[in-house]
Amino acid sequence: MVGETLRNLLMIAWLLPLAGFAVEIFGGFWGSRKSRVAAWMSVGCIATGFFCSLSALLIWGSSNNFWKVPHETDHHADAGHAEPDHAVADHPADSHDSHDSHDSHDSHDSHDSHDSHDSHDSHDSHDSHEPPVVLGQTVYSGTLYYLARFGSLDISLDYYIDSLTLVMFTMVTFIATCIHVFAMGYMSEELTEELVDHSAHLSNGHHVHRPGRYYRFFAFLSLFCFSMLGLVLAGNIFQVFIFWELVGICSYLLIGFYTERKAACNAANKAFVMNRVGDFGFLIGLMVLWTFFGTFRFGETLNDKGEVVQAGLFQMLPRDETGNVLRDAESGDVKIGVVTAAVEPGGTRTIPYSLLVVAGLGVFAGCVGKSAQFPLQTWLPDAMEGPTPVSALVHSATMVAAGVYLVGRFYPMFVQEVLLTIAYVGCITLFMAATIAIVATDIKKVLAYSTISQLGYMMLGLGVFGWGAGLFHLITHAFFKSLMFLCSGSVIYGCHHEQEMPKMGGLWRKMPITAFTMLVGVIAISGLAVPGLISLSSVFAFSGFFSKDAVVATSLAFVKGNPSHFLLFIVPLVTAGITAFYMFRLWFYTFAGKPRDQHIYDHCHESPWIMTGPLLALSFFAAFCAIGGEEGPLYRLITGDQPAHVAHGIAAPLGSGELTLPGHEAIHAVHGTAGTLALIAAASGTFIAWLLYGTTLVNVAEIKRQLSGLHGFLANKWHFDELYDGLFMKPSHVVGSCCVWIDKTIFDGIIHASAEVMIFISKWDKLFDEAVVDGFVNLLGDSTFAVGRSLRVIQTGRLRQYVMFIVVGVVALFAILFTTFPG
Amino acid sequence: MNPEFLLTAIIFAPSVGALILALLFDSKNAEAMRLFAFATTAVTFGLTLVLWLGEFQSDAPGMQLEVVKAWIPTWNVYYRLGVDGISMPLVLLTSLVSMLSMAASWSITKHIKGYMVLFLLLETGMMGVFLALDFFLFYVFWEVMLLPMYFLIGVWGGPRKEYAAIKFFLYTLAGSVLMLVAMLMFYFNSDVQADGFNLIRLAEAATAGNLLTPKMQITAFIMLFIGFAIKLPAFPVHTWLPDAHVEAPTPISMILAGVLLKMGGYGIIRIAFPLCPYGAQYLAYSMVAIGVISIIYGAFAALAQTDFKRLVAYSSVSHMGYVLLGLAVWKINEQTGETMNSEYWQMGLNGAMFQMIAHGISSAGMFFMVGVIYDRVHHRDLNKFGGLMGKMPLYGGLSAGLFFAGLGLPGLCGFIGEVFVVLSTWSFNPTLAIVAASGVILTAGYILWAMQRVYLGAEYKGPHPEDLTPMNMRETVIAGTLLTLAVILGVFPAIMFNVMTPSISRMAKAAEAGYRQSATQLSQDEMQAKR
Amino acid sequence: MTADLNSYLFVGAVLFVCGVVCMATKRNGIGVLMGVELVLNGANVNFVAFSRYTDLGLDGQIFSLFVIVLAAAEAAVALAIALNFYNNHLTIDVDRANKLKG
Amino acid sequence: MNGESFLFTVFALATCLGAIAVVFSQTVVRMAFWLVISLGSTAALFFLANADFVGAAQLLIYVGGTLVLLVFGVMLTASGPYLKIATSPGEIVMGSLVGLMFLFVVFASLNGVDWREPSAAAIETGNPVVATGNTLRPIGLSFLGSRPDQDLTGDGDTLTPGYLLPFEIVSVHLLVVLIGAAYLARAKRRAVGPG
Repeated sequence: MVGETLRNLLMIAWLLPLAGFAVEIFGGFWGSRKSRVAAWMSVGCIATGFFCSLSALLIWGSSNNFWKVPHETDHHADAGHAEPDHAVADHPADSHDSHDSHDSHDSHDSHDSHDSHDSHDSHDSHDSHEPPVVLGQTVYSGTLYYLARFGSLDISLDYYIDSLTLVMFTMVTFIATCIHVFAMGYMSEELTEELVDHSAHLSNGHHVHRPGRYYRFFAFLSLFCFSMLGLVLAGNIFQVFIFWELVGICSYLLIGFYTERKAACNAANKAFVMNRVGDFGFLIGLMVLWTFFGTFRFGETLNDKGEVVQAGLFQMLPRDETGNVLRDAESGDVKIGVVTAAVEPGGTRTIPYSLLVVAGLGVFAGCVGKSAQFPLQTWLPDAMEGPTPVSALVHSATMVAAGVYLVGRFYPMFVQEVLLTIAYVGCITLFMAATIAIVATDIKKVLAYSTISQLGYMMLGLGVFGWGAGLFHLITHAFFKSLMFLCSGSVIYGCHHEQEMPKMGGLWRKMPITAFTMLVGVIAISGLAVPGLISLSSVFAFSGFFSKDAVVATSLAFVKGNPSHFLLFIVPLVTAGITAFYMFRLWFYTFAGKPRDQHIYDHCHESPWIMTGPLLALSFFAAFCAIGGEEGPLYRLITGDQPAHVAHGIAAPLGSGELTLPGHEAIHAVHGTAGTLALIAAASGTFIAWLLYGTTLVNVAEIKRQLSGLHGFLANKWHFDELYDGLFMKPSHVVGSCCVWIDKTIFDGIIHASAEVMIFISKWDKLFDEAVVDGFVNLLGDSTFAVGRSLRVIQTGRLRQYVMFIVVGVVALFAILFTTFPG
Repeated sequence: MNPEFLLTAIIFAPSVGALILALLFDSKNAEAMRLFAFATTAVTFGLTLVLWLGEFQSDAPGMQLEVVKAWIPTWNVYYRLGVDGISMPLVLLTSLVSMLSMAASWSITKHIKGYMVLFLLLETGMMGVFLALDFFLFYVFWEVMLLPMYFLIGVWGGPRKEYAAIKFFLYTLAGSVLMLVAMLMFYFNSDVQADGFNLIRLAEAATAGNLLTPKMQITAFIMLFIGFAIKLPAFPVHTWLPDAHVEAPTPISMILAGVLLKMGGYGIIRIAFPLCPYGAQYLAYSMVAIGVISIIYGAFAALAQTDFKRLVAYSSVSHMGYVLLGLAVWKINEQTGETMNSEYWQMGLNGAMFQMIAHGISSAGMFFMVGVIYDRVHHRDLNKFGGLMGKMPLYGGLSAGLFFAGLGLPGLCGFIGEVFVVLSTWSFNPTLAIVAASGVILTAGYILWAMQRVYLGAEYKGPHPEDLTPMNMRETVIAGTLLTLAVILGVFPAIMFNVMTPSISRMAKAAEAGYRQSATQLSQDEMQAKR
Repeated sequence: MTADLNSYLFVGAVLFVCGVVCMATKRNGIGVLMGVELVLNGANVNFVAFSRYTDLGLDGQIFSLFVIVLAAAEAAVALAIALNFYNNHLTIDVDRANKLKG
Repeated sequence: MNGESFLFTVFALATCLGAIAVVFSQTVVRMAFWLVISLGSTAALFFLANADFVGAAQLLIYVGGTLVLLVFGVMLTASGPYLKIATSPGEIVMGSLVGLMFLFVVFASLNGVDWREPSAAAIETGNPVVATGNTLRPIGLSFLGSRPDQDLTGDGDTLTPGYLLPFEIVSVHLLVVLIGAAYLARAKRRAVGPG
């Protein structure tokens, strides 16, 4: 029942934007260019979706007694620090927290909701004995319809609803609503029959004149929302892949929205192709999974009677009580926990451990592409060519976060090696992107690199076994980063499409709301906090502090367990400082100080309410959504259905040299230290930024000149573009030319050569015909002619001679007759 | 309608139309001829719809609506027709693509009567190939289809039409000669001469292991395979395709890509696999390798093109590689002779079949889109386009949809076939699977790059910018139909899979049994030879 | 010399051979014609002789009648030709008629 | 030697010698003369062989018609009264030799054949030539399509066709020949060209 209700609500939220897209794209094409109908429709769809998602979340919570007062302390309580600040958390506007409780328990209240016993772990058997005590796995899954069935194999569209799905749905729809509203203002210049695009030039130097495309923008946004929500709702990894590609193509369409601008087109192509590179890995992962598991579903497959006919992927990977994947002692293969007896009696399948790693890495490769992680990070800064609301929605809050979401969703299938890879990839990314952000001058580019960096934090968090931490940061980041993008959009709008920070300055006087909300975002991302009097957990801080703190704490706990990987803690800590530095640099550069370009400053103005409204709404959430930190409602909502082996961590088998992954207890043990360190780093970063850009004490240009080598290296984005260009683009074109050459020269050459041979042979044939066959005939004719010629002498034309000949002939004939037949 | 008559009617309705067109129409009245020819194709399409919705039973695996009439009894040649889940989708595709490309033939202005007559004859040939169950009849239709195509390219083609037409003709003829030899091999090796051309009986005999010896099966399969691979076209016998496509007029390119290429795949799955299961298994690895090479090679070659139509033609090579790949992922346990992961092979087969349908729709659409722009500006140089999205937004949008279908975007038809095939490949051979999967990157690369050069950008850089008029109603309807179908098949592929799966799994089971029989036979022979 | 079949045939043979020799030696066109007449007469003698001395009966005579008639016709036409020839060549010498020389 | 043999010998010699004389005569007129002798003697031989109608026809047509024609021809073409177009002696010798060889060959053939004598029955009943020598009526009847000589010997049921049709054909043929001869022989005026 609850499952059906949730499914229906989420499906409404999911499908409405699709319907909206269809109506908007066709209606808009044949409708007026000056009509705002498309925008209102789009906003209506997504806002309805938001309310559906929100009510789904509330229903889920109440059906799982999530909002009730805890009757028993859960295992978080023995972390040894104080209770969260309930007073602050109890904010009416917060979407998640009308009640605050600690409890959720397994629900069996409908035939399609079921407790997916996460494999055969012992701590889960404990779970099934005493449901209310431990956080449960409250998952509602089922099938929408089948794409195809081949014997026992089937591929379908499913849904998989757990707390993560619901939180993501709510977050995406809410942010999308805000951005849609913002975009109504931001894109209003498209409401014209003839628009002059100052960034696109014709070959004669004139600007491009074109009709406005207001409707198209909103149609694409709706399509994107549909794809993104489908990705979140997906109940199998194949379906994720489907929507993965769809969000990719929406991103392509939105980045390339200004089709007239070459940079935009290049960026769109680059984004899609680089995503495809990731998807190539994703596809390999899918192949491995499909070949060895025979199903893509996350959850179990039920038949009409509610019996389990096939286990889902998450149930198939057996883990022992320590959370390690069970392996065959001899071969090292992993025995796949099958499938109920009804389908495959006694069926045992195994998968080599290495292929399990390949599958994990493959899926992660997809995430790398989508979330712009190293080494596929270069497309995201270029993607800033799209309109700013797109950057806010697609390239900061939702789509790029989908990679992180998928890592979180697919967590049960990842083994240690994969997690370590994820951690290191995240670590490299977050540092690299942050360094580039220091030198970027385009306001959106700074935010883009900051996004990459923050996504790296999330990946790192997930990689070091901070499942909750990574996803927590995902949600908080979505709020404050979309806020900052919208603020930058507001600045760009106000400054008439000027994006270079060196030309701004002192804008806070002209656009106070934007400046203020931007400051909220900057503080949030920098992780600044006012330390509490009693302990660290009672600090007053914006959302970013809590989530980043969680990530850093997890990595510290991880490093404690595995000292050889110390970089995984040092680098994010340092980068926390860098983050604070470049974000405040951005704010100081843009809003503080004196105007550097008087012309821009003079024409600058505050944006209309339709744009500042969303800014205010988002800034509120950016500030307060994570209230309470890891005891707060948001974190607990996210981790409501966390994978079972996460809570306790994984202890490496003795002497195996494998990783030890920290459980919640280990993390809580280092929470205070990590938080303090992170705060110090952030504060120092802020201070340096203020020193350099907020005051005139230090000459920035001088520093830049002294470090010109480093600056150039960073400004050129570590030369990745050049590297890929030389490493992949050019060779592939060369290979392509080679293929054409082979076709033209070798294959066609063979064909042509054989044709030549044929012609040659036929020439000889002709010669033979002429010499031998014709020769014979001619000879016959010639000899006849010659004989006739010689006989010509006899033809004297004299009558009397003829008579003589006749007579002589007769005589001769008779003579012959008589001599031959005498008698 | 009498079901027996229905199949015959589907095959010969276009011929009758051609006859009427040839005899009764004034060759000056172009519009009337176009309308009549279009009506003929539409009626044929209607008949196939009747066949599908009215008479065809999706869940029955075997042949349906069989028609048997003596044709040349002395040689045991019969007029034998029938339809099953393998041919049904292709028959639908044929009539649909024929109808749409006939609608696209309004741009033909030269010798309209001859064109229409040849076109309709071509449709008869194609339908006959898909519906014939007698090998001889199949062969006859195969050849019947060849000649109109030759003339359609050779007369109504572009500047190098003679070269392209003769190349097409020779390639295909070479293939059909090999097919003829194989056909005679089967005929003279069949137990009952009366069934010497009966594909059903021959397949049953092959399943029972008493048609050809394993070695002969390999020979016969190679000959059949070359014949069909040329049509498919697979690397390295694909070079006729770009030339033929580039020179052919737009509707003929649509037919060529939409239907003719499918005959190669259809021949493999209908004739080569059931009749020589041992040979098919024996060469499975080679076929998969050829398929993979075709995918990658076609994609790379497409990347380097500057001619829009040639690019699309090479994309066909790449896409049809998936068909070959999917058909051939048949893995055998060498010890027991049992098929490993039979269901994955069936998935591959289904994927390949679906890819054929999908490619029929998407590539026909792509060629049509190229044709639309070619009709306006009369060039195809990719470097001289640009900005069409702004100048012709509807055209740009529909094109984008169809090209995305070719790119394999989920939700559009191309995705399902490609991904199903690739997914089924790992169980056959991981390395080849990875190489095949890398095709997705290249495909995205060349299609997006082409789109960027043609549709995006600030301005149109080529000649005749004043001719860039919006699409007319007819063109919009054609493109819209194709795009709609692409979406429907992409979202609900089960429509096609429901039709195909029973027949395909039956075919796969029969082939597996046939392989077992032949393998047993072979091992027994070896035992005897040792003694 | 008795009047039996062989005697008649001898006479016919002599006539025939004389006719042939006449045709072969005479340069005068009329002379050639005369040779022809002799040849025909030789044949006639044979016909009549066979009619008389064998079972042939009347048929031989009737044939000889036809021969006579045709000979007359031939003579008429040949004479006409001879006259034409004379008109054209102003001589009757058949050796001048060598246009057919190969 | 009975009378018939005597007469035969005389006329045969006349015939042969006449023919030889034709060969060796040098002038056309003389040739014509000897030809008359020869042909006339032939006619006599015909009478001797009981072919009285043929003999008559020979006299009438040949001697009376054809030879007159030939003489006309001689007169029309002769530029002088005794025109000689001499044949070279070599040719005459050559012709004589060949003619003798030919004669020998023919004689040899004649002697080599055993000619069948008429059967007794034919002599008794049927053959009018042998029986009576009166051939006028039978020839006339046979030209009219009836063969009394043959039909009388048979059973009367099957009638042997006569020579009506050939007779008609020959008649027409003669007519055509006469017209043709007249056409050919008519005096032609040479067309005088305009210049």
